[in-house]
Amino acid sequence: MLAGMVTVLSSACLLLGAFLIISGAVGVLRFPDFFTRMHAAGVTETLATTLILLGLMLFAGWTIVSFKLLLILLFILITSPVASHALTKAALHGNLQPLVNENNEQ
Amino acid sequence: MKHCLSLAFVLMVLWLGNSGYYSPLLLSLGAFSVVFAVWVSHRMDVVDHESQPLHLSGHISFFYCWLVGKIILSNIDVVKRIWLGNKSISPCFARLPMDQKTDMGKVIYANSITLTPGTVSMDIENGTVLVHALTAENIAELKGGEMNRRVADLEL
Amino acid sequence: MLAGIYGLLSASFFVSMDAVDVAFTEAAVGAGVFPLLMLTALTVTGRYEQTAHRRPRAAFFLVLVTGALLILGTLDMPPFGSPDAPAHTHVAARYIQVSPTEIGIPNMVTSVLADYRAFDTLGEVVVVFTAVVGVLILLTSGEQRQQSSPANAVETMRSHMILRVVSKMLIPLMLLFALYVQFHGDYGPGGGFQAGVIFAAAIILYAMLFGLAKAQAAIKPSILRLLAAFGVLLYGGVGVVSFLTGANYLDYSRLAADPVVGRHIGILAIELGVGITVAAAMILIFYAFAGYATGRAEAE
Amino acid sequence: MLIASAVAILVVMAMAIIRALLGPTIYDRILAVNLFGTKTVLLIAVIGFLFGRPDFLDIALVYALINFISIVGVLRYFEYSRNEEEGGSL
Repeated sequence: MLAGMVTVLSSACLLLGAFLIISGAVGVLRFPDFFTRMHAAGVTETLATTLILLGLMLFAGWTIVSFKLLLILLFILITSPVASHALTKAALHGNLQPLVNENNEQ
Repeated sequence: MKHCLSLAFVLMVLWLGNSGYYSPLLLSLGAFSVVFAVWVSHRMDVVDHESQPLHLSGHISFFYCWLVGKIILSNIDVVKRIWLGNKSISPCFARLPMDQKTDMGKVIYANSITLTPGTVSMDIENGTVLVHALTAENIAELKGGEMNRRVADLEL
Repeated sequence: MLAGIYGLLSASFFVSMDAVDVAFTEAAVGAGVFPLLMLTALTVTGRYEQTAHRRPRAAFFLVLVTGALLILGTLDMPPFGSPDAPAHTHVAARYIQVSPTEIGIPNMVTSVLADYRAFDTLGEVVVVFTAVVGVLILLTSGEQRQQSSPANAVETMRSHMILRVVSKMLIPLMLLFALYVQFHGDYGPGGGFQAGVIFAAAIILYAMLFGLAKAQAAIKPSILRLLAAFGVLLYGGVGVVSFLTGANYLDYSRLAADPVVGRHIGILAIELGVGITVAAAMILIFYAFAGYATGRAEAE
Repeated sequence: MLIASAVAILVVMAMAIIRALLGPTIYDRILAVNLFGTKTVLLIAVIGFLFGRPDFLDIALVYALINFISIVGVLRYFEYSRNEEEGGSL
C-alpha cells in the first residue's frame, strides 16, 4: 500500500517535471528576446529539475543514490541562478537592449 | 579556524555520503582527501565567513521554505504565460533598493530573485539591484519588499 | 568571429550528444575533458583571430603550432574513454571473464586500463606530460612579461560579487569531489584522468575569478612542474618496483603477499600518478595560455 | 514514467539546440548551451535508473560541475575579448 503510494507519487513528480521542462523549452523558443527567454529557462531549472530529481529520489528510497541525487539537486539550485545572473549581466554590459513594453515605461 | 573545521565537517559528510565503501583503506584515503582539500582551499584563501556562512545558519531554513512556496507559485504563473503566448507578457525592468549590509546577504537576495522564475537580477550596484521581470506585477511584488526584508533579517 | 563561436557551440553539442549516446562509465572523461578542451581551444582560437590581423607572422605561426600541439596531445584522452575502441574489442572477452577474480575490484574498466593495458596507459600519461613540456617551452620563452598586474585581479574580483561568493563555497567541494573520484576509480566510474581534470577545473575556475596572480601564488607553477614529472615517475616507479620483486614490468601481483591485494595497491598507485600528472598538466597549460594572454595584452 | 521523462528531456534538448542555432545573439546561444548542459545532467540521472546503473550519478555530478565552469569560462572570455576590442577602437 505504502509502496504503491510512493510509486504513484514519484511517477506524478516525474510526469509533472517532464511537462514543466517542455513548457520551459517552449518558452525559450517562443519568447521574443533574450531576457524573456531567461525567465523561461528559469522554469526548467528550478521546479522542473527539482520535481524530476525528487521523483527519482522517491524511486530510489533511502540509499546513497538518493544522497547523490540530493547533491546534484543542491548543486543545480546553487549554480543555475549564478549562471543566469552572470549571463544577464554579461548581456547587459554587452549593450543588449531589453525589450520593454511601452505601457510599462516609467 | 572555525571556518576550516566547518568546511572539514562538510567535506567529511560529503565523502561518507558519496562513498558507500567503508573499508579502512578508503576511510584513511578519505581522511587524507579532506585534509588535503581543506589545505588547498586555505592556501587559496577561500575559507572564510563568506564560504562558510555559520552566522546565518539558524534562520535560513525557514527562509528557504518560504522561498520554495514562492518558486512554485511563480513557476505556475510563468508556465501559464508561456502557453498563452507573447501577448500575455509585458517585460520591464526596475532598480530596487537592497537593505542587506553584507555581501553574503546581497548574494542571497539576488539569487533568490533569480531563482524565482519571472524575475532575474541583472546587476548589483551601490546597494541596488537591477531586476528584469516578465510582467509588471512581478516587479510590483518585489517592490512590496517582503523578500528584501526577509533576507535582511537573516543577517542578524 | 561569430562563425568560430557557432562552430564551437555545435561541436560541443555533438560532444555532449556523443557522451550521452555512449552512456558508459568512462563517458565521464568525454563529458569532462571536452568542455574544458573547448575552453582552452577557444582561448587559442580567440588569440589566433585577434593576432591574425594585428601581429606579425611569427606570432601567428607560434599560436598555430601551439594549438596543433595542444590538440595533438589531448586527442589522446578521448580514445581512453570510448568503449568500442578497436584495442578493447578482441581481448575484451578474456578481460571480462577473469578480471573480477584476478584483481578483485568491481570496476572492470579500471582494471583493464590500469593493469592489463598498463603500458598503453603509461604511454598516454607520458604523452600528456610531453604536451605540457611542449606548451611550456613554446609559450613561456618570454616569461619576463608574464607578471600580470594586480589591478587586473582586483577588478575581476570586485565585478562579480555573486560569482565570487558562490565559487568560494563550491571550490573546496570540487576539490574533494576530484579526490573522491580519484580514489573510487576502483569501484565506480572514475580514476586518475577524470580526477585530474576535475581538480584542474576547480583551480582554473579560481584563476578565472580571482586572477592569475593569486592562483599562481596559491598553487605555484614550479611545484606543478615537479608534480607533473612526479606523476609519471610514480607510474614508472611502480613498474620498477614490481620489476625488482621479480615480476614483469608493471605486473603488480608481487607487491603484496596476496596477488589480488598487490594488484589493487599497484592500481591505486598508478592511478594516483595519472591523476597528479593530468591535474598538474592541465593547470600548467592553463597558466601558460592565460599568462601569455595577459603578457601580450600589456605589451600592446 | 522513466521513459516518458527521458523522452521529454530529449525533446527539450532538441529544442535547446534549435534555439542555439537560431541565435540571434551570442547570449541566446550560451543560454541554450547552459540549458542543454543542465538537461544533460538530468538525462544522465534518468538513464542511470533506466539501465539500473545508479553509479551514473557520479558522471551527472561531474557534468554539472564542468557545465558550470565552462559557462563561467565562456563568459569571462567574452568580457575579456570585448574589453580588448573597446581598447583597440578607442
